[in-house]
Amino acid sequence: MLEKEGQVRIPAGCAISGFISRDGNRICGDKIVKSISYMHDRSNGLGGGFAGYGIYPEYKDQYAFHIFYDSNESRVETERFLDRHFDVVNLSRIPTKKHPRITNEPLIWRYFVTPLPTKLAASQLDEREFVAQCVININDRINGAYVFSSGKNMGVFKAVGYPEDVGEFYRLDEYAGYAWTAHGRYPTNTPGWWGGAHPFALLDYTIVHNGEISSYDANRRYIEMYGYKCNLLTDTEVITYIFDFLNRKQKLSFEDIAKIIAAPFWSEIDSGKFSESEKQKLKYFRNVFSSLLITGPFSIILGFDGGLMALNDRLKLRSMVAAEKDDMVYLASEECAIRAICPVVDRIWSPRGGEPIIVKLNEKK
Amino acid sequence: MKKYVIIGNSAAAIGAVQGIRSVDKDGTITIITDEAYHTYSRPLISYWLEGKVTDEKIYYREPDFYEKNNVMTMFSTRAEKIENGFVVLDNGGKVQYDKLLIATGSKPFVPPMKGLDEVEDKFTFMTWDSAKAIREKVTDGTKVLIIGAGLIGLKCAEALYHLNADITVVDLADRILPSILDVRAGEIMQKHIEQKGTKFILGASVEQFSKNSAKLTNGDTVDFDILVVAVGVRPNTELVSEAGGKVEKGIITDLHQQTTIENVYAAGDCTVSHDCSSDTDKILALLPNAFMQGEVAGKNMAGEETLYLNAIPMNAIGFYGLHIITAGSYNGDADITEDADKEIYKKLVFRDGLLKGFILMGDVARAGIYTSMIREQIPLTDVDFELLREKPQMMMFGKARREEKLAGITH
Amino acid sequence: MALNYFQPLFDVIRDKDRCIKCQACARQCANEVHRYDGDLDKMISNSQQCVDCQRCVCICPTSALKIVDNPNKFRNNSNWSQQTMTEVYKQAETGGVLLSAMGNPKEYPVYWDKILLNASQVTNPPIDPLREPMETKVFLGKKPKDVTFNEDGSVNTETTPTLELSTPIMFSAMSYGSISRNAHESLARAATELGIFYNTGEGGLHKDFYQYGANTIVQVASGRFGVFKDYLETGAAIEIKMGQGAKPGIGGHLPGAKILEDVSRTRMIPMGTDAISPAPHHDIYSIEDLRQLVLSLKEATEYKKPVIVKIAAVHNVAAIASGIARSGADIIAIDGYRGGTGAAPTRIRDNVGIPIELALASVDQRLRDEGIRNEVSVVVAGSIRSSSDVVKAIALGADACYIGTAALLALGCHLCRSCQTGKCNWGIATQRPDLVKRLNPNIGYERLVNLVHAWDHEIKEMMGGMGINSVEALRGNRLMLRGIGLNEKELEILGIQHAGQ
Amino acid sequence: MKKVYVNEDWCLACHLCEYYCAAANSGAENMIKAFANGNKPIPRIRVEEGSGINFAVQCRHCDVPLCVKSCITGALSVKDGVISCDESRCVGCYTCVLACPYGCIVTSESSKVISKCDLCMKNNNGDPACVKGCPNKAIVLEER
Repeated sequence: MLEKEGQVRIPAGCAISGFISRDGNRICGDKIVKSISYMHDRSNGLGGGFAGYGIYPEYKDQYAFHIFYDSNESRVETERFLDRHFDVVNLSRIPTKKHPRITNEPLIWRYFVTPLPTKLAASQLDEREFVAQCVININDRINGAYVFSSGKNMGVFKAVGYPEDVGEFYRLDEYAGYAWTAHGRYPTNTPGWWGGAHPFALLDYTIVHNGEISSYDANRRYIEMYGYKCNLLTDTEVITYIFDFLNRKQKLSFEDIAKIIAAPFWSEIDSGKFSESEKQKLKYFRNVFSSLLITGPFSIILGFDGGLMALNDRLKLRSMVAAEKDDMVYLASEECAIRAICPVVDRIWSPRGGEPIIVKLNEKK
Repeated sequence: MKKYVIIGNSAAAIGAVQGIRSVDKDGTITIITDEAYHTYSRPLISYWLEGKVTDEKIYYREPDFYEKNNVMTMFSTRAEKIENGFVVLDNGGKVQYDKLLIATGSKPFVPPMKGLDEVEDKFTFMTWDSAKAIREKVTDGTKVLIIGAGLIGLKCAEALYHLNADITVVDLADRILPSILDVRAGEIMQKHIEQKGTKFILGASVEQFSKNSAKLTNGDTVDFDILVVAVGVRPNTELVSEAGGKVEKGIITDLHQQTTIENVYAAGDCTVSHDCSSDTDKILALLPNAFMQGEVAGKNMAGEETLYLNAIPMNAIGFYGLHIITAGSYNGDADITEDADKEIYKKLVFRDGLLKGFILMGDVARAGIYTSMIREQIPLTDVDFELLREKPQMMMFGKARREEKLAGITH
Repeated sequence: MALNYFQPLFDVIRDKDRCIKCQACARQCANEVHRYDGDLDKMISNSQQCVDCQRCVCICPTSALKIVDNPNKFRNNSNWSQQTMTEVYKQAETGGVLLSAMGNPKEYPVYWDKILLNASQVTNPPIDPLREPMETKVFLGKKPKDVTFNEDGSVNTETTPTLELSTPIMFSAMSYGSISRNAHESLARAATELGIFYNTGEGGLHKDFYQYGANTIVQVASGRFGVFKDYLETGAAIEIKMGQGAKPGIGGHLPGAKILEDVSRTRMIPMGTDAISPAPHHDIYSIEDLRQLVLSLKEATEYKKPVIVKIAAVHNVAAIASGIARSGADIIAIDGYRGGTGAAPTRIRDNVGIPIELALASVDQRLRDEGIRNEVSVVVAGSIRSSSDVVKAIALGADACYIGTAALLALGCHLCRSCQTGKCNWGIATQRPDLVKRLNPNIGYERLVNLVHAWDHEIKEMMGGMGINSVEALRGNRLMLRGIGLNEKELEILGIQHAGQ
Repeated sequence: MKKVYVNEDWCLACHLCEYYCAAANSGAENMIKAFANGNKPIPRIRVEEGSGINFAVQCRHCDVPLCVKSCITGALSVKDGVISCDESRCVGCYTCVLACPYGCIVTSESSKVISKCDLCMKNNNGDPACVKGCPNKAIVLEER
């Protein structure tokens, strides 16, 4: 029998797409489904998924947990855990639509929660760390339960199948958000497990990723020192944790994070193109966070509360195209995925390896 | 374009050509010589006579030497005098010069001897022509009388020995090679030569010649088929003296090799040199000396100021297979080692804290290291004296001097 | 003694058709094996004194010499090998402890040779180091726990002192005294040219080599030879030597015969006296004492130098390393049981300690489990034989490797393992001036530079094959390794999967 | 011009330079042949040995070559800075032996003429066998 994610490391090729309205206009989920469908051949039907930001305005102050359950027993155990740690404001099955090509679905539940103040205080952790640890706890300890989305006012929807089918399955046309990302997966040796599909998420960080990072185990063994558990053995998982660690815990900006995970080559650092202070910083990052350098091909779109970031490996071994039209910014593995939903763009370009594209919502005036 | 004229065609003349051409590629060079040959090596005439050197190999420089150096030659032409910037030739012609070199060498000295006129086959041994003349008269067993047991006489004797002549050498002195050997070394060499069958009659001179015999002052009579007179040489200085230049034992020059006449230089056996080993002025009739003087003269003539320094008497010569190398002066404290059975003799002479001279016979390897001690006047305190005495070796110098000499490191 | 209980180990074979009697062999053999006999007009050999250092073989201009094992053998016995028997004879004759040099030569498993590397195919492109940048620079030292920011919000880039290496290779500690001045000069100059570090060992630092201080690690060992202020301040880092892989638990003993003028001055001990390093540091009987020494050395050098603590790989190495990581040390160096030595009791060398591969794997994992891997860098030593050993060590978790034996091989050593005799024909492990000069540092340093350049190039090739273009992404990347022919326990300790998994 | 220089710190007195030189100038195709049948070809380089100091000495190829200036036959000449001897023109007068300050003109019982280092111009195109054969770079061919 084939082993699933978490039992074996599975390399995968993929398609990714994403867009954001800088003005914060909420855009219907069917648009991202259309975009990713144009890269059908980059997937093989073994995984597809989406992340939408700004989709739960009515629950924007609660953490939205999306959880897969293998069985009711695991659901019961998880809910017992949730009840002990959170005030569960709302719980329900996530609405889906039967789809002929989406099969073997697990139980898919959604909870809007706030940490119990007493528990939070007792933990002496900040709220986000508390939530993150609870998520890691559930995923690590409760058999058959898997939290695949845990941020505020955002949500991940993923499944085994082609992404366009997954979009229909989750009825994404019924959601609207200011930013969306999507992923079509081409794993090479998995039976396809729903949890293994992308995006991978922790709190509001979601990652869609195309590539196979050669630094995986170096990154994993480093990040696991800081309380993370890379249960899925996937690149996406470890990259998400790296972002969480560097942004949420180390308080580094996304610009600086790009300088760590896709650090400039020494030849570039020493070339004289950087100011002395910038050079010092780059050297510092490469020394201190040397184990977080990500090598091997990747193109990723990180979603976070209030923005998207796209990044290629420093050699640009994976395709990635960016485009702008008015307040919209589009990012995708292929240009067709952008043209499909925005035929006429103001500008379209191919970002250089290691050069991050960071788009944030405009400040509300 | 300067006009260079050189009178003479031997080592000093060739040295001058090379010296001029190292500075001036364009000036005209004219060589005037009373001989009829492309430049040949005078010391080689004994080797030629012996048959060891062929007609082709006697030449001092390759056949295209004059062409390569753009030299005009006037063979078989005698320079009669120097006059107002011209050299007057025996054929009546005149050659104008800007710079003139006198490299006329020397001529054999034949002292007046009673009855010499009666001797039909009498020769000197100085030029190729003289060697050729002797060669014609010598066959197996030809009886040869050589007057003079100096370098020329004995070189001639050695050559004739190889031609199986029956040789007797007579000298007024009581030892051979007095100019380069001390008494003991002379004895060893004499014995060596005598063992080969050559006879010496020393301390005697000729009282009376008849056609084929000589009556000696010691009462002996020596019969001979041919006679070679090799008692000495005299420098050819007339051109300079007649033009008013200063001449003593030879032509006097300054360290630039210029005579006392403006634009007239002299080099080689016709000049007086300063022997730095004895601090005296003398004629150093040696090929290396002639060449180097000529070269210095040539450079000065062409405008590159150069001095001729550190000249010393020195000789490398062999007789009947026994090699001798000598240099410097023998006036001082002598350190002698000898192995007569092996015909090895070594004398080192020290004075004023310097090595002043040496005689090496038999084992002459690396003798130049000693020569350099004399020429460079390296103080004995700078060398390991025991090693110096042992044999010529670089090890005797201190590390710094060795590095200078061998490692290209200047201290 | 008229009765030889044991026979020479080697036979000198001379091809008389090739030998031209140039006597180079005779002039070059400090053991006086070869001799020219003028009466016989023959070269004569005395095999009894041959140590198989191969100097004569290498220098012979006509390749006329071979040194082979003496075919003479004792009766076969699977239990009592000829070597074991010979050692008994020797001890019966001398009553002494057997001494040996260089690393443990016994047939224990070499784990490096049971680990295979990965390469990229299809899903991930290999990278061609000739076309793309490929980075091998590493920093050794403590990493700050958290990023801190300056008042203006910029990142505070100050760190505790680090060592910057152009490639993750350094030259191991080998003392002046155990090896020659010229060997030291070769190492120092090579380290400087390569942008890496060499290690003084415990014998102090010759004044002439202070100029290479920026690439020198100065060692402080139990004998404290040559340790003083200038010495500590000259080095780029200070290494406290607690143990040595070749002789864990044992001190050192450099015989007085090797303490000549320069060595004496450098070690700061009288000429001709034995230099004895005690087994323990007598001011360190426990981990808290170590912490005091670490901090004392830092205090003495104004916290400008990283401090390395070097230990031998012994059974509880992981726990010891954990203690060191918490002692204030910046770097832990672990020396495996195959590490070299200038002299060690044979029984110790051959029977004490554990393989560096297993020690490294457990130390790295332990430090990670405790979340203190960033407190220290880990440098491993003890028979790193090739660039692939380096790559495997880094993938197991090492920050860098020390090479000692390989460096000596580059200088000419042929592992005759006779360093203790002081008659090294290659000018390495000797103080005899005529032998020392055989190692021309102009050649030696160039050969070391060549070796490290070659390894660096190979490391880049292997990394490129794995799709990794910077060595930091290889460090601890155990997924790049697979075991071959290893049992479950070994795989578990190494933290790797078996080939095929 | 590249010349051979000595670094006596590194000379081991192994004498291999002498053997490589002798073989290279012997005309034999390899060293074994050069020394076969008791042949002892003469090297043009020689090692001087002292207590703790050794070095090889060979022609310095002087800028002011006294040997060439002294040669009575023209056998010695300088070409592109390399002093060589046309042995067919040498008569063995040894004036060069007298002149050479380094003792680098080689004489031998067996040969009536001298021989000297020509930086292996004739046998190896200017790649001196002694330098190649030196195991310790005690003699080097360098531009200085």
